[in-house]
Amino acid sequence: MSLTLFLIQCLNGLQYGTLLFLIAAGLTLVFGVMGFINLAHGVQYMVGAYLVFAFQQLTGSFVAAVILSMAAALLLGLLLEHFVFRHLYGRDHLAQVLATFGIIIFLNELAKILFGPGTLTIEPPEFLAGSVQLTEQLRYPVYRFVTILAGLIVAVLLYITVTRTRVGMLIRAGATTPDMVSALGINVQKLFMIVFGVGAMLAGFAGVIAAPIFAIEPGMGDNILIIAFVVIIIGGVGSIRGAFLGALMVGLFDTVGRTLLIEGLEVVFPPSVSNQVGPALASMLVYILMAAVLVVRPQGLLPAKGAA
Amino acid sequence: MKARSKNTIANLATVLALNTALCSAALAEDIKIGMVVTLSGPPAALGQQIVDGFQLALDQNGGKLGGETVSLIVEDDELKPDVALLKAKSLVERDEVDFVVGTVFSNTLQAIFKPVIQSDTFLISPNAGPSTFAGKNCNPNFFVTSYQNNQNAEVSGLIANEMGFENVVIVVPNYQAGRDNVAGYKQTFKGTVVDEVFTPLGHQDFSSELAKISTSDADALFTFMPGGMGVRLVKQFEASGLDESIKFTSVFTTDETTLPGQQDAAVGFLSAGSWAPDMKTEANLAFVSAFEETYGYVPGSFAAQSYDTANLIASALEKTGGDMGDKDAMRAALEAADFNSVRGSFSFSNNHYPVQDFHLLEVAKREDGKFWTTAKKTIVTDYADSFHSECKM
Amino acid sequence: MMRVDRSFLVMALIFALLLAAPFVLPLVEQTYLLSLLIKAMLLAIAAISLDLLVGHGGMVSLGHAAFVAIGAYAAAIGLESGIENILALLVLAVLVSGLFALVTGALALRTSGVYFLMITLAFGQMAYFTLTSLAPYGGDDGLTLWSMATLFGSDVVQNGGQLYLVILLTLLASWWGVHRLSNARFGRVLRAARDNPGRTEIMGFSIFRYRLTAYVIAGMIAAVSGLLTMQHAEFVSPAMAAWQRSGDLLVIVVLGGLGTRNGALLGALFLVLVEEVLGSIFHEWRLLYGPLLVLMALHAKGGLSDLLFPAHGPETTDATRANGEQI
Amino acid sequence: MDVLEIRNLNKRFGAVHVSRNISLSVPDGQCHAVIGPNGAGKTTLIHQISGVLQPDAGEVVLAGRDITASKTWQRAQAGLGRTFQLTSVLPSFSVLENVALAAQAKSGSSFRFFRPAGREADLNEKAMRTLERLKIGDRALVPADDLSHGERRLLELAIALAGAPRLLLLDEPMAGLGRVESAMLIDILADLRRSIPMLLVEHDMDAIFQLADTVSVLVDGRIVAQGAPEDIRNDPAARAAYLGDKGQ
Repeated sequence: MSLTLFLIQCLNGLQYGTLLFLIAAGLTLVFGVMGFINLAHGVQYMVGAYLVFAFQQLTGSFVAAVILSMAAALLLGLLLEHFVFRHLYGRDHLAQVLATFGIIIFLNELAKILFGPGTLTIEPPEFLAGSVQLTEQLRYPVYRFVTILAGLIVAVLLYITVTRTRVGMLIRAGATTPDMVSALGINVQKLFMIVFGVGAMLAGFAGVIAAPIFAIEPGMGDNILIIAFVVIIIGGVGSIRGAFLGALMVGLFDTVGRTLLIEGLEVVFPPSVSNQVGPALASMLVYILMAAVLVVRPQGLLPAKGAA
Repeated sequence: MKARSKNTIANLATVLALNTALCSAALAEDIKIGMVVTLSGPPAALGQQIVDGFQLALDQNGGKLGGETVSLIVEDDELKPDVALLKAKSLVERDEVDFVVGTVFSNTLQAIFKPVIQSDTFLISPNAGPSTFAGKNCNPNFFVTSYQNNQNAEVSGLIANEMGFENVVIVVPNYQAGRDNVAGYKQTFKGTVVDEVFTPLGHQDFSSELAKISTSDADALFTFMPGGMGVRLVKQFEASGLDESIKFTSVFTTDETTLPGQQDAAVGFLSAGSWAPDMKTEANLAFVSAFEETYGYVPGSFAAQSYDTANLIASALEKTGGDMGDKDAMRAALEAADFNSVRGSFSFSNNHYPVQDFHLLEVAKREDGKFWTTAKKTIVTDYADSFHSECKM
Repeated sequence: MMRVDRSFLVMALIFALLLAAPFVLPLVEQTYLLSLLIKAMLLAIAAISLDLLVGHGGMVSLGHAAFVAIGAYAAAIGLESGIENILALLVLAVLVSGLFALVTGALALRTSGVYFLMITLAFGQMAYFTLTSLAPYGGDDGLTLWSMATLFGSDVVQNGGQLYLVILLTLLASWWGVHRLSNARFGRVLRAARDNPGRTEIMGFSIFRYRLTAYVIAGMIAAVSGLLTMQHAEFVSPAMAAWQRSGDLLVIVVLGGLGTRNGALLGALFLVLVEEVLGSIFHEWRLLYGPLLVLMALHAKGGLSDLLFPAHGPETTDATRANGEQI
Repeated sequence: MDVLEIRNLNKRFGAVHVSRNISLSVPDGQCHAVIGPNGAGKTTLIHQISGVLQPDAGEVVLAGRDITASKTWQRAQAGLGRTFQLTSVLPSFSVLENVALAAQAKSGSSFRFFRPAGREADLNEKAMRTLERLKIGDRALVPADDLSHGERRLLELAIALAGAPRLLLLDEPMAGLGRVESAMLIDILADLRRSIPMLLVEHDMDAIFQLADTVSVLVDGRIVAQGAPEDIRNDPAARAAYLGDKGQ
């Protein structure tokens, strides 16, 4: 692999990684603070994408659509929290899995009925539509640079919030010693609502910025949910730093690793074998990564509960 | 025509009297046609075209095919083989249909093939055309009205030769149909395949593949990315600026099911196929205008093939007078393919896969702002698949 | 002396109905329902084995469908290579699946809780992608089997024969087997390890060994379900190993009631029948099905089993009751 | 002969040295008590003996057998019984089943898959005898979750005893008990200690002086004094470290 290609692949990995981070951050907070397994997190990503599509049709402005979508995603998150999740905090994980699985089925079907089963697309706004010449042949869309930037900004903001603010302190305390938080007389209900709302909004935001790149279809959140879980498991549940590290690792592994793996196999094996084995192995790559991390460090790389 | 809703437990429980009423409304002497297509998830768009194409043919004849009243039972296979199997069994065992029309995808066809065939029911595929049943496992009760999966790719190879491409990169999803397309393309293409890239099914981000293409010295890309994958690939291909230096050629990637998503990004892209909505045969003009009028969207090859399937069945019913008792006569009538195909010339090979013309197609924007593919040039005529010689029929 | 309790009666009733079905249904021309019941029974066998892990062992696996698929593929490949006796195929399927369970289980059991869930998902996905790349056996499209397994040349184990009864018997055997196992010494250690692993270890049990054994046994039972699925569908496909299938099994177990006698079977019947009934009412049935699951999660805490037999209150273990009866 | 011998045990958590060169022994038929202020490293010491934690250096020898590298369950099989500072039982099991399971651990293989364990008479009888010995036989069929705190302590002890241990490791057995319950438990332990040697970690001085043959004072991970209870009572180092911390 040439150096140029390698660098471009790193850029792609970074871009994929930051998107994954946006989804994984909300997931890991909800999971870490409330011990809540929210399978519906992926479907909230899908909702974000459909929202930005609908609002752009309505308003004709991408920026307005983004703002409205975020607000709507937040609202949906709070509604779900109020009507469903709130009643499941104390319950075991499997009840949560069942309920949020039901929500996935419902929202996927609803999206299909409202917007049709086909794939929808949305154009990035004019001022982000250009591209940057990277190599002789390849231009890199400005919009993708913007998504990287947006992901990094959110990462920094989240990190500051979690480490420097009062809410952040409570979140960290909640992730490590949940009993203590309630013992301190903090309004846990409100804290959970805030965390959940922010989580839903982050997932929605990820859907919003992914929409112009990846196209919109029912069920688009299902596979990304699994990958987001892989990310937070690799990083260690409840940890923002872990989610960031995990997201970048998965992003890079899936792009750079995939290319390297297939090229490596081509060197070692004849084409007939490498063409058979390569793609299957490449699809497994992130799962192999996760399994390997868990075998060596069963609590993930940077667990919230500290080293001891 | 009496479209009937599904019923199972409802029937037994007799709670849902409505269903039972509908059920008894289907008279015994009606010809029953069961349809198993994908109507859930993103590929539902393909299944819907098949349903609409068939329904159009029925509606145009007042609910009859070849003079016989037809009741059509549509089942959703959810793109899950086990669901497809159950639905197919329900059609042949409970509804005792005379024909099963299905499926969209090869894997669900594999699942329903044996139970349908073994119940001595005719199985007609309006889309999936796997090599599995084209060679030594061909079957007297199985017909394909679309194409054999490898054929479009083979024709794409011929197109590449004709256009003088020397170096081509192939990108396909990593599943059987993807590999079939690679095999088909390599069979006819005379230049060099500089790279074969297999992506996961349902791939989201093609930036990694596009980077690879940009650093290769390819003249053209050949790809097979049906559905949402095709929409994403085309949009991302255009955004990367590769469309200026590399020709985009494909099969089932820029068609009427994906163009509403791809829009301007796909205009000028090339593909290969046996049909395009702008083909100027009388039958086709009538079909396309009637279809657009009824359903409000441009039909794709899925709808056209399904429409042909309905007319094939009509021709056979007419010949046999609707007698389903004599399977051999019915089979012979189907084999004759004595109907007016929207594709022009159409006949069956010994393995019951079609023999037809293939064309170079190009995406264009119509004056009304909609997008469609146009047939630019006929590449091969009366083209049969390469497995039929292994079939002992 | 065993006191007959209500869950046993209900179980007997369900089995009696399942047994009567192939004789009654043809009379009312509803043979199609038999396919539906077969689907439910095959799911129930796999779910019973999953409940051994989740309900009794506290090991929540999201990769269980892989064992079903591996069992089916091992049998299918055996069949393609000329092994026709179903007993030989059974041994093959159970061994291959058991070996896979042994290797992946040994690694996965280093983790627990949600980490275990995810690592089993990872192994399931690896199995799935491996099956999709088996080009000689159909790859992603799956493999249609042209001749089916026999029992020493008899077609009693085929669709044309008495496959329905064979599946029913297998279901009964797995139900009975897991029921006995969960009350035996082994099951007691397993449940203790679920409730309080630290305590159990300090009593002198290597919980790793017990859990791994349970994991292997569950994988083997799932493989039997896979073998019979192949025999019924006359077709195998990698879709059998998709993580969504594992999710379905988990939903069945949770819906039915974790670690209860009849939960897995009730869950499987419920899932299949609800899908069919709702699906027969209207095409967008998932709009009802989704909220139904949410309601079940919110209000039916002990699952269907608890809805039907609320007399027991919070499900105590079978063995606890057995103790009560004895002394 | 020493049933338990600990030699030069060392353990660090990062910069904190929680066990420094700890050596002690429990001879047959004796009770060795470990006292010390909170945070002195008592529980860490117990964890290293029972196998929850691995020491960085040093040895743990049980009945002449080096078990330093053994896993928790292997130590239990070798004859180590233990109770926890925070009671740890199987809440969804009945009291009897809790104890029967402990007996099961020492009575043949548990890889038995068919016969209902709840109907194994010898296990149930052994368990019942243990419960009666601790005077909670009448609670045998109650779910462990429904026991009072004091009863749970006794259940824990019963679980440990049912494993027929060669040594009992008791981590603050008196914690949270009322006067009457404490006195009863002390009586029971006093009765037991001649037949089963024990290592007792405790704050309750009454218990220490009634039960212990030897006392070790642990401060900051180090044994600062060791000897008979009366000697320790008068040892200035022990008094300063221990009684000072109690804030009396």
